[in-house]
Amino acid sequence: MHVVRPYGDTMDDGKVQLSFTLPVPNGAKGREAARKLVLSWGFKECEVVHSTVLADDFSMYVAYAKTEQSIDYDSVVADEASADASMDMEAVDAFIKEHIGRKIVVVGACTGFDAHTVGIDAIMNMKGFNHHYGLERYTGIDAYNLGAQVPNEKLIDYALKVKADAILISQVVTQKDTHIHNMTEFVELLEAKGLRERFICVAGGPRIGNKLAVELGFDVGFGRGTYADDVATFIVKKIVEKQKA
Amino acid sequence: MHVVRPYGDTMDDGKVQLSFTLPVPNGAKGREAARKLVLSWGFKECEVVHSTVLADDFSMYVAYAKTEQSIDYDSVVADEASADASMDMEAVDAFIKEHIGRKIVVVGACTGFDAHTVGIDAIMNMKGFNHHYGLERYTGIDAYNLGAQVPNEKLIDYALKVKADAILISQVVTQKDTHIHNMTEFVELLEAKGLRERFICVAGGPRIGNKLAVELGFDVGFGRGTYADDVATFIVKKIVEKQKA
Amino acid sequence: MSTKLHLPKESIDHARQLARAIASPVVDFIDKHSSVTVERAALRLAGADGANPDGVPVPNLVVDQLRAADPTMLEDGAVLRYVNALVRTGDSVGALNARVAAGYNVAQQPLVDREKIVKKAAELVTTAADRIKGNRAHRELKQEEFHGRNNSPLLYLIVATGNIYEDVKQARAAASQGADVIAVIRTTAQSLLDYVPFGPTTEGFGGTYATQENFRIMRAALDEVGEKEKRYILLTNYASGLCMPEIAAMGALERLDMMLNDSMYGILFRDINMYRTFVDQKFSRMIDAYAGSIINTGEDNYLTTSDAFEKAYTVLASQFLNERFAYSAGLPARLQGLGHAFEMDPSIKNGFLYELSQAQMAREIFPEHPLKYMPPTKFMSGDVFKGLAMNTLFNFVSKATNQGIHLLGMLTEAVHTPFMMDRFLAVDNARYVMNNMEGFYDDIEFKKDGIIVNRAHDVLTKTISFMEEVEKTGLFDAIEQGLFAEVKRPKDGGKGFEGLIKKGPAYFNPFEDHLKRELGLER
Amino acid sequence: MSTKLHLPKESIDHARQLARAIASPVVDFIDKHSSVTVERAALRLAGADGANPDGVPVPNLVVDQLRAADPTMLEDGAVLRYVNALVRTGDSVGALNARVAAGYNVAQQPLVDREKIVKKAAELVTTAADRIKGNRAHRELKQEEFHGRNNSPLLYLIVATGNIYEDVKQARAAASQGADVIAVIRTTAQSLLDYVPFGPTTEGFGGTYATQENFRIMRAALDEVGEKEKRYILLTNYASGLCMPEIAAMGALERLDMMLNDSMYGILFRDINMYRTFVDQKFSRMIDAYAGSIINTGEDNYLTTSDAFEKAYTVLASQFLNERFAYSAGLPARLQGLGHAFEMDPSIKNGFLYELSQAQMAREIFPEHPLKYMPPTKFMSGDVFKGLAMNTLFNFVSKATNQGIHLLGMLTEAVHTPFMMDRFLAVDNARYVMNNMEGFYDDIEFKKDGIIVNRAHDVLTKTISFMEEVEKTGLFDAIEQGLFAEVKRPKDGGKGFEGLIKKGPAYFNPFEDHLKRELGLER
Ligand code: B12
Ligand code: B12
Ligand SMILES: Cc1ncc(COP(=O)(O)O)c(C=O)c1O
Ligand SMILES: Cc1ncc(COP(=O)(O)O)c(C=O)c1O
Repeated sequence: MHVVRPYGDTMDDGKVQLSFTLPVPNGAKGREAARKLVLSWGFKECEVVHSTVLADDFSMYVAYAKTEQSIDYDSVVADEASADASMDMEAVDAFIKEHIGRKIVVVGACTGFDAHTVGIDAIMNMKGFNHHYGLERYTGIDAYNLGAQVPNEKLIDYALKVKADAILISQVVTQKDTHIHNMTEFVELLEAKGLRERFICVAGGPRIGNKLAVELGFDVGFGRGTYADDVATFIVKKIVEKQKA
Repeated sequence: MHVVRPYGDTMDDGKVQLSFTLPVPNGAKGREAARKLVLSWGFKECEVVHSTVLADDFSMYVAYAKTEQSIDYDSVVADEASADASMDMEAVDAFIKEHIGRKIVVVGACTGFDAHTVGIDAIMNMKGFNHHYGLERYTGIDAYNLGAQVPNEKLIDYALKVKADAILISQVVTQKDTHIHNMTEFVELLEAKGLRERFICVAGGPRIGNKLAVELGFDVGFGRGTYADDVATFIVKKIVEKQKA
Repeated sequence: MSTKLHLPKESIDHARQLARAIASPVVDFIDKHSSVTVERAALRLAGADGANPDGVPVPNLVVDQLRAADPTMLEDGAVLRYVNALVRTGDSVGALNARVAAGYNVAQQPLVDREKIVKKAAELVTTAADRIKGNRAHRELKQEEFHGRNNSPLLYLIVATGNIYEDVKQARAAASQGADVIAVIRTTAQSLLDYVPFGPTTEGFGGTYATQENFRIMRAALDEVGEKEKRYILLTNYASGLCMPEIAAMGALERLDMMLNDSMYGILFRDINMYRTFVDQKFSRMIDAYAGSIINTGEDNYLTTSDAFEKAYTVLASQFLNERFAYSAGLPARLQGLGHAFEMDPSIKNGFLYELSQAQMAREIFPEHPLKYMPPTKFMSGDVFKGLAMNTLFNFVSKATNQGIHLLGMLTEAVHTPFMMDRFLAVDNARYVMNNMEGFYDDIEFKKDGIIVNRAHDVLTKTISFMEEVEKTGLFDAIEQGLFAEVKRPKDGGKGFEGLIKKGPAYFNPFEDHLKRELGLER
Repeated sequence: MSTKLHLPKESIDHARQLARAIASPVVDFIDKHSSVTVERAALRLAGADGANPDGVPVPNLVVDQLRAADPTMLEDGAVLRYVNALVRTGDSVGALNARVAAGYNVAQQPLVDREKIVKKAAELVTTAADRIKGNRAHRELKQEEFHGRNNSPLLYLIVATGNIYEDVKQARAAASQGADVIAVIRTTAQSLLDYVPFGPTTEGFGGTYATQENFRIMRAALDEVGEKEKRYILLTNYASGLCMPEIAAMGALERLDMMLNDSMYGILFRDINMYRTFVDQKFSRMIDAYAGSIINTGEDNYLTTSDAFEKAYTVLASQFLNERFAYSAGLPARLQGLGHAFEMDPSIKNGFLYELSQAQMAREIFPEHPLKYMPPTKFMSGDVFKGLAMNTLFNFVSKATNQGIHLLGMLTEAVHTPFMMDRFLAVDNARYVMNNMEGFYDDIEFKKDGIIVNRAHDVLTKTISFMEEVEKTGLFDAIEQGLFAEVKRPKDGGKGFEGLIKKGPAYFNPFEDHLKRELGLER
């Protein structure tokens, strides 16, 4: 058991900064409301250090509060896919040669109405991202990047056509949970066609967590700061796992 | 009953920004610990949007969370002394002429080890603060500003000497609750000498709330953004109240 | 204006000549063509409005009827048949719209005497022209009345709730916080709809549908808050995507003051067919010019898509092209809000100097243009504190180079569409920085041969060689070969190609004629 | 260095002459006097250390014994009696300290042969000198080894937990985040203690006691993290208040690299007697000079106390005086960290230009001095977002004017002493801004007759007339009349006046003699 609390400048002082807006006029009453609200979250002390008017009936607050709540760090299970242990391009290519013995095929796209291609490009394009080459540069991988706003249907058809091992989906826009609708539709489509097990399904995007992706029926989900290395490592290991099963 | 919740961009969406440090290394596990901690405060959703390393064993988190907690705004009682209804200098002077009929005497200082005179100067000095003149400029007031680091004992002696109506204390440093110790000592000294009722006792400083001041035995406490107007208004009304009693 | 960068006038002139040479064959092509949305825009100016029970707008119904009746019927211009129907039925415009919405087919009505059509059309032109001129006069009057009350540069804030009524609340708050310009962001993917939805809307993703009713609602709200704040609050929307000219028309009718509108954005960033886009952008710009509406071009998109340091020259090249196409649509420089952006990697050494250089270069090359400067977005992260610092420097550069329209950066750019408080913090930061550094522009000079000066010369040189290549290749082929924004767009590919129309010998578009005349575009 | 402000050299020279004229009678006074803390500092250099069971330090015990024995005994210098006791007892320094702590009274020991005392004292001088020179050599070696790894300006961060062991954690974190300088803030009111506490301490308010052991602990920690980060981390404390020279001595012995030390701060902002302060500052500066320690003067305090725009000239005047007093204590320009601050009201129009002007003026007038630039504090509020923006502009000005030592502003300045994360955000902001605008200083020029240039000329002019008035009045009287910082300090008022000592004809202070010789201050 390793108990941790927020830290300001002394161990376990529990200091947290907060800011938020309330739909009330700015003033002493608003500040007191803000303070009480923070205390209602279980904070032991709260100082509202700033308030300002945003509009007639809206005001913003900055507060510093102190919590006594703690968490057992030992019990926390990290659930992010990009492990520190990813292989780099050379290692992945070597792994493919040794354990798979053929080129693997990967298809990717920004699906639905999403047109944010920079993320999927970072994973797939030759030049990659932040000095990590993209999948197109891997000698053991044939990578097809279909770009923006690709309907799920079309993506699956294409994946079948090129005999893909894995399908990569990028979802950046999350407003009103569009990404969830779209990812769900993708998996349902695959299942309806009896193809779910045919592909390794990988989702990615800045607001995509592994947990969420797995819940929605993907094999894995990758968030902020992913590199092609992480994705490639996951795919090749998964292929070998599937071969064995 | 007027229920209010934090507001991001839609009524009742409950959005709150938080940032804090945890005494753990930066990484996926830290982020998950941060998220869980936020959820433990009763937030319904939490997204840790940023984490960074501060030192080997310390990391910082920025999170956005959603609360369902609310507060009944109607039940909130503002407890700040600087009401919007303060009179200005002319009005106070007129009030003194009409209701008190003599010059009133006010003594002020930064007490204890506190040397932050700018605040008390803002209230007392001629030129005042932000285009609000200080007490020295009031024709109805004799104001004595004793400056920095004045021992409580000395302040009380001086107040007796000049027959003060009110004593103003400024406390800016609050680390390790020095202000509380110092303010308590002041009131206890007065009480020991049987002088508590002799003076109107006013505390002030950026971290001084009315509630705290009253709890500690002052008549009132003034925080950030106070002007001489507020203090003068309070004092003259209190004098009249005392006259009547 | 005194120069700080000492860019050779000959080079700038040369670049402008290249832009003219590049645009010229394109303009020739444009002038021979129309499109479904150009026709619908003309119909809207004529008064076509409303929608059928399925939500198909009347202008679409009319154009679809003509297409369905005879694939070449549109070559005569849709207005011909719409006015014909008016004359024939004796209906008011409103009555005809209702009739069309109910199923009446204008394509099936034999043509009356052309004289009659021309005469009726002239009336409609006058009605529309009067309304638009009235709008323009009102704007000028208010701007005169509230002269000196706006910020410089204009502070531009977006609202994007998806619900026009929520947008109104956000916009009011923003205006009272100090915004000069409110842009209502459109819902994801509206740009790819080949129609403009009808009526007030409350369901959008990451933005709100651009509809004429939504324009009206927001316009009224901003006029009201403007009176209170004693500032004329400009309203912006998107004359962009597959309905460029229609939205321009709607904006002209409802007194929008600015329009996102780029000559190539749709092609490169929305995969809209290139011919279609070029045709559409011209007619929309003619409308904007007549309405006195400032266009905002989309150069920032080059920088979010590619590396902002490396590809700086694509911005300048695009500015030259946007300027050329704008002139050829009758837009004067003062209505050309050419775009650029503060999008370099914040970790670049000297990066601030390069940004300053780029912004100053735009200022000097386009001295009369109300440059629209976009904030950092791509390198924003969940670190809202770092983001705030980046926005502070962005605000600095904008003021330090006298930009015209300043799009405020949000500290939560990488997190969510702006919260009300995010927007406030953005305005507050900009007002602090810009007031504090008032006078900086006039007080500062750049060292000859320094980093800032050299960078500008360098970018200009690169721009010219790039434009020379485009000129040699031809713009259509250059786009096909991926010279712009690292994307390749086939000439006959992309969305909306099927909506392109070759103008017939009897092509009738009295609105276009009127605009051409008024804008001095008659050959 | 090329000038951007074109300040007239004659005016600057004139101001320097005024400073000399103002300081000269004061220096004459100083040279005839010592003080209890000067004596204790000499004792500390001789090796006096430790404390009695009540916590009274050995140097204080010795001085108090002499005072108690005969009010004039101190006029001969405390070292005389301390060394006498050493000779007499045959003790090592350590043994004598223990003996004194246990009650042994050095005042009661008859004097041995003066020769013997002189000889023994010379040994002690050599021991101290060797240690200090060794420290200096070590610093130079390390700075050589890690050359080019520090930031420019040096990033200076404070720690202030009150507990030296917590401070160490904070300091390590700060150094690994990128700090170059760590200042351990002192507890509230230590400046008014007329002794330096002994041993490691864990209980301070808003800061940690300056004790020699605390110095040692922090020095060791910073050396360690410095090796890891491959940066020499400078350690700073406060040779200020009633124990100025003692702390300088302790710092010299423990290899501190910088010292807050101002010629008049104690008088004006701590109500310490003026004669006492002037005497103390000189001896402390001689020690600093010998130890190669940079002083940081306290001009920022003028700006937090009065209006920063109006009173800008008081900063420059103080810089000239601090410089003069520093020179007369043997401190070369490169050890003079003259202070100033970014403290103008953020709502002032053109304020940024004035700040830039002030900072550039300091840079040009004091070209070889490692100027210490203080962040905004007074106008910081609970609005941490606005605070961050202000700090961003402050970081900008510092880099834009090539400051030497950059004290990082905290976004929570108005809220609490810095959290670990506040400190990180400060470093991160500064590193972003400064790397991004690298090269700006050399790339930019100011318009002749512009706001920036005129402001500097104006401030210099005001400074000169102010200094002329002070010169006419005399410095002691000027302070008494409230010419500085709007406070009046009576000559014989203030704390510590009773600790002033007139040097007798037989005054013996071999450390002072040694320093004078080494620093070339012999008349
Ligand atoms: C650039 C950009 C654009 C460009 C996109 C250009 C292009 N060709 O991609 C343009 C201007 C077109 C654009 C438009 C819009 N945008 Co935009 N845009 C951005 C911006 C500034 C940067 C995104 C980016 O490129 N990041 C850099 C890349 C490298 O990071 P990444 O995408 O996170 O990718 C990494 C990981 O997530 C992961 N990853 C991503 N995908 C995948 C896939 C797989 C399989 C794997 C394994 C990993 C992976 O790996 C990548 C590398 O590490 C963000 C704000 C921000 N700073 O994040 C807003 C942002 C994403 N946009 C936003 C919005 C709302 C829009 C619009 C809807 C606005 C509108 N109403 O018009 C439009 C519509 C676009 C559409 N139809 O999708 C919002 C989304 C809010 C939300 N969460 O819902 C954001 C957050 C801005 C904001 N605060 O409002 N945008
Ligand atoms: C200026 C300043 C100083 C100056 C003070 C100069 C002077 N002559 O006053 C100097 C440099 C000397 C100084 C020193 C120190 N300071 Co200081 N200082 C500040 C600073 C930057 C501004 C304070 C100020 O002048 N505000 C402007 C005035 C107008 O506002 P105000 O004081 O709030 O007053 C208003 C109201 O509060 C109210 N009010 C105030 N008093 C009274 C009294 C009455 C009767 C009434 C009715 C109203 C009233 O009315 C005023 C007008 O509206 C603050 C940070 C900040 N931005 O707040 C730190 C700050 C107050 N200082 C701090 C510290 C720790 C110190 C030191 C202890 C540091 C050290 N270890 O050396 C020293 C010690 C000083 C001491 N012995 O007290 C901390 C306090 C932390 C805490 N809450 O405990 C702060 C918050 C900085 C920080 N974040 O660390 N400081
Ligand atoms: C010219 C232009 N049009 C439109 C848009 C908005 O995107 P969409 O195509 O989704 O309307 C932008 C955004 O940057 C733009 O620059
Ligand atoms: C020269 C100098 N000494 C000391 C201090 C610190 O204050 P104190 O007097 O409490 O040590 C400062 C603070 O600004 C200063 O500038």
